[in-house]
Amino acid sequence: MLPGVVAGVAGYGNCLGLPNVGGEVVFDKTYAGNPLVNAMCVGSMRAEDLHLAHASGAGNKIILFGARTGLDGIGGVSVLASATFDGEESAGGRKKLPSVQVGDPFTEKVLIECCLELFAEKVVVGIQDLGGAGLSCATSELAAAGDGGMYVDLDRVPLRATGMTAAEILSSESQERMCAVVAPSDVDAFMEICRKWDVIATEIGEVTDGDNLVIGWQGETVVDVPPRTVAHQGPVYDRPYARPTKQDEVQASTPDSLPRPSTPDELRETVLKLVSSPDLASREWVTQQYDRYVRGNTVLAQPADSGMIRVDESTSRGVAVSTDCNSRYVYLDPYRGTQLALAEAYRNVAAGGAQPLAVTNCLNFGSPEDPGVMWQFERAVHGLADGCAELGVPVTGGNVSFYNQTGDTAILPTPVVGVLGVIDDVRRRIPTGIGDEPGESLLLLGDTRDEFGGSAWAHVVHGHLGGMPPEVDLERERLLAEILVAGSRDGMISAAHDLSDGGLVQAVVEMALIGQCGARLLLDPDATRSCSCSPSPRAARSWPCRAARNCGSPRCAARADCRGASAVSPTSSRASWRSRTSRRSVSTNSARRGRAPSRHCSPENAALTRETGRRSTASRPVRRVCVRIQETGSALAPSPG
Amino acid sequence: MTARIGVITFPGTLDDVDAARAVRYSGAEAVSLWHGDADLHGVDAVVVPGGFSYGDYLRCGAIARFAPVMTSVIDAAGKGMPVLGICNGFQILCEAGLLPGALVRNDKLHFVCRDQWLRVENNTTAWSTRYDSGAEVLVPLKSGEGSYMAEQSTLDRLEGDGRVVFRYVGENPNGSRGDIAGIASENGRVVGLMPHPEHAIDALTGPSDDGLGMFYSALDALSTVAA
Amino acid sequence: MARVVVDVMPKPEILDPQGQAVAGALPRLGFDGVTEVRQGKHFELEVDDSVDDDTLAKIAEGFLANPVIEDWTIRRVDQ
Amino acid sequence: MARVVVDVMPKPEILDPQGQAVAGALPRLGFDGVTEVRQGKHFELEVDDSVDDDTLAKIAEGFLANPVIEDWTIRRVDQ
Ligand SMILES: Nc1ncnc2c1ncn2[C@@H]1O[C@H](COP(=O)(O)OP(=O)(O)O)[C@@H](O)[C@H]1O
Repeated sequence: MLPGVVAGVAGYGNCLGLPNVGGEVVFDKTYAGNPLVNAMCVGSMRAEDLHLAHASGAGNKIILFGARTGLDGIGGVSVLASATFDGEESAGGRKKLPSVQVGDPFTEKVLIECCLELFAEKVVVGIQDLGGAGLSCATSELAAAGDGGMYVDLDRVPLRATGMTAAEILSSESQERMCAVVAPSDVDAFMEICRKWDVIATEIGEVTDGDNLVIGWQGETVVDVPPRTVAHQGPVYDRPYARPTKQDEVQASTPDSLPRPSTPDELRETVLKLVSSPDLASREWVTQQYDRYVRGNTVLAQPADSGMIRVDESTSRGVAVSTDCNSRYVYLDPYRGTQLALAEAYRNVAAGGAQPLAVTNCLNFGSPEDPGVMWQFERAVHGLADGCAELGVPVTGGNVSFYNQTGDTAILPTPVVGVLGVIDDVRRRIPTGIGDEPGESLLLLGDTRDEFGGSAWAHVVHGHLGGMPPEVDLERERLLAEILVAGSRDGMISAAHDLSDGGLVQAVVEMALIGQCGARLLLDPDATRSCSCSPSPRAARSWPCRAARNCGSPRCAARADCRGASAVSPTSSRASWRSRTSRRSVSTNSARRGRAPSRHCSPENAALTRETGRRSTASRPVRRVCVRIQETGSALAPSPG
Repeated sequence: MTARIGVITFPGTLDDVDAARAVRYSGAEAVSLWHGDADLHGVDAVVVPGGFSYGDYLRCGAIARFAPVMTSVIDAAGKGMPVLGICNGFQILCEAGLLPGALVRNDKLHFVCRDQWLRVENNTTAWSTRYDSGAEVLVPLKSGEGSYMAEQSTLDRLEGDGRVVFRYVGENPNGSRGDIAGIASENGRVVGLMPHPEHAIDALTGPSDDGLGMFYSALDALSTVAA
Repeated sequence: MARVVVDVMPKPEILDPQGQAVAGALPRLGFDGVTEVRQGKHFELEVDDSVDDDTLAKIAEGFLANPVIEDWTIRRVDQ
Repeated sequence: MARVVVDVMPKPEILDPQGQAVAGALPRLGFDGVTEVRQGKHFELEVDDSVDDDTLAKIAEGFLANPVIEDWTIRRVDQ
């Protein structure tokens, strides 16, 4: 299943030319019969270019453009997420058709380019994509958002299959189609642009001064309704919900009595087991199949806490995104678990140096007809709503997916939260890997508590899921984000990584692997400097981003910044270019901020602060993580906030 | 006079903005060329960028090579105009017969996106003079069909004539014959490679700025001709 | 030993973007008169005589083709 | 109108990773006795009667196949 999903994301996404900058991969047996694929896509535009999905102005034309309409995906939305796939239901007397569409990313890519040009040329009044329930949904939503009625002639819809019924044409979910409202005087220009991009475009109707959406087919009127009744006045369900009786039992089964590693050998074994478990192992096999470079604006991508994209080359303004959900936490306590998902995504965005600004989410749950599932859903939504209110970030969109279950077994409740942040200057981003300079100190921010409910350790080592998830303190989360954002702006932080699944040890292992250097942890609560690292000689060869190697100076930050700032000025660099390439490489992936740290942070308020110039206590490269343990368990505890 | 370097856009081309940016970073003027327009608008050199022209349906580059603009590119290349094909552009140049051989599915069947070390084997082509011979450069590779294939006699000829310009260093990422990452035409004016120099022009957004060397090289080649 | 050919084609009602791209390109190349193109896969298998038609059908249906969206045909060919 | 089938196969000396992947997977799925698999493309064209064999050969050689790495065959089939 996994290779197919990855190939699907890669095949479509790479061909569309969208850099894939982040995500997460989670395994659980409840997903085996019901895999979830959630995608978050971020675009940027000028506010004044916003085009709304509405049809107004009697006489304006309705134009359907993009792919032809076929029999694929009929009833997709309703059929796909249903518990039973075995129904012999037939579409217009035919044998049941596959409800999954064959995607055509090339047509989509061309359609997107075509749309952008249509917008730029200002020839659209309103526009709507065709998603679930196809044309029926698009026309009624366009009409409902407008001020008049609409007439649509189904006979004009370009079809791919013969003998389609009106109902099939209306509900087909063939992909790569759009519906636009165009003023009559712009129709020629509209059609010309579509021709340029080889996009089929057909006038299928017009905005009327009536009140109703009227749809004709083969000389008959097949639909005549006030569009708002279709678009906005759908049935409202009031599903009963109830806290499952076994919830108490689940929460009472705490991980407190699980045996913890008590000797260095046991600890070593535990750490190795954790880092190599499917949930925590490297995602490179997946991310190598995704194009993260296309369009040339990727500033941070996997493996980093958040993906970061430069949106404006002249100002270096950028956005950062992260999507997260630990469904084991949500299962133990849907309200708190969802807030933890929010907190993690929020923290990941801040860890890159961006100010979190907006939230989206995809709420994946089992059957809402099960009162227990409905309770999870209700708690999760409240958790997210309250959490966003407390953090002061709006939810600007999202998606809900129900009926994710195999037989009677629902998936773990999986409210995936996506957070979007903005950074004024992407050159001041904070990367994840350590080891840019010798002698960096790692500082741990936040409290580490004895909290193992839903932890990776309990899951991987003991196959245990019970107790309560870690506490969440959103006020502290907000404060932490402020520190990280300020630290990025002031150039104080050379690397940061959030602690989530797998806790401190996982975080440090990842930072070390990404930076290709080792680290030594001292878990002494009284020590002010708890960790240090030093670059490994390997770095020069296989990881090209040792800034220090490129400028010849151990303090290369200033130079790194000027390279990032203006790229390479043609006159100055042309002359020196050859000499630079004659060395192995001129790479400076981690070249970033310039300002030397102006002040040091105390361990309480800095994430991971570079203490510039101070030599590492480790005199030789450390190739593996050395953990000297005082409090045995705490190296494994997830520590939000 | 600033050199003018054309960057072609086919339906499904993705890395044209990147190629144009690289051209600008090197100090030249980037000129957009449209696949359906046979006019090269007086450019001095052409970059055929990466992406999925025509969705890579049929074969990568198979449909794009028949575009009107390619007829002009083939013509201009015949007269010595420097042409660089990157990734899909390399595939198009091979399909068009400007470069020998073909690119087939990666041996492990997966799309591969990674930072790839390359060795500069020939620093005398129009696109590689700025590198020292034997220099190793780091450039992103991102392709599903990047494995270079040709008949043995063709491979022998390429090797014998020193027309292998870039070679993969370390583990071969896609099964390419002879670890070939990029090759040149007989006269060294047309170069095609699978990795993406236009994604390595700035340490902020790429693994290095090593890729700029190819664009500077072309500018040198153009100014030499003019002088 | 026998050579077996399995052809796998997208079902008629399923979108075939590859075939469409080919069909769309032909007139531009100056080839008229091709009204439709569909593209599928062609497998050539060398099989031991122990492999019967039933097994071959299972291989085609269960592995070479995705029966949700594809049809397949099998034939043995002389070598 | 006629239906024309064009099969395009990787040349024998060209590595065929897709065919190899299929061949490698079959034993794991419990199918033994398939000693070799090669994977190519199968095109079905609907052509006007005006299109002669010569034109079809040009379409195959110049477009559907890349003669550097692929061989092709054409046949007209009854409908
Ligand atoms: N499905 C995916 N798509 C894209 N990127 C992914 C995907 N899964 C993981 N990643 C990236 O891989 C890196 C490591 O993932 P993971 O271990 O899940 O990180 P986290 O520390 O957030 O749990 C991150 O940069 C993440 O963005």
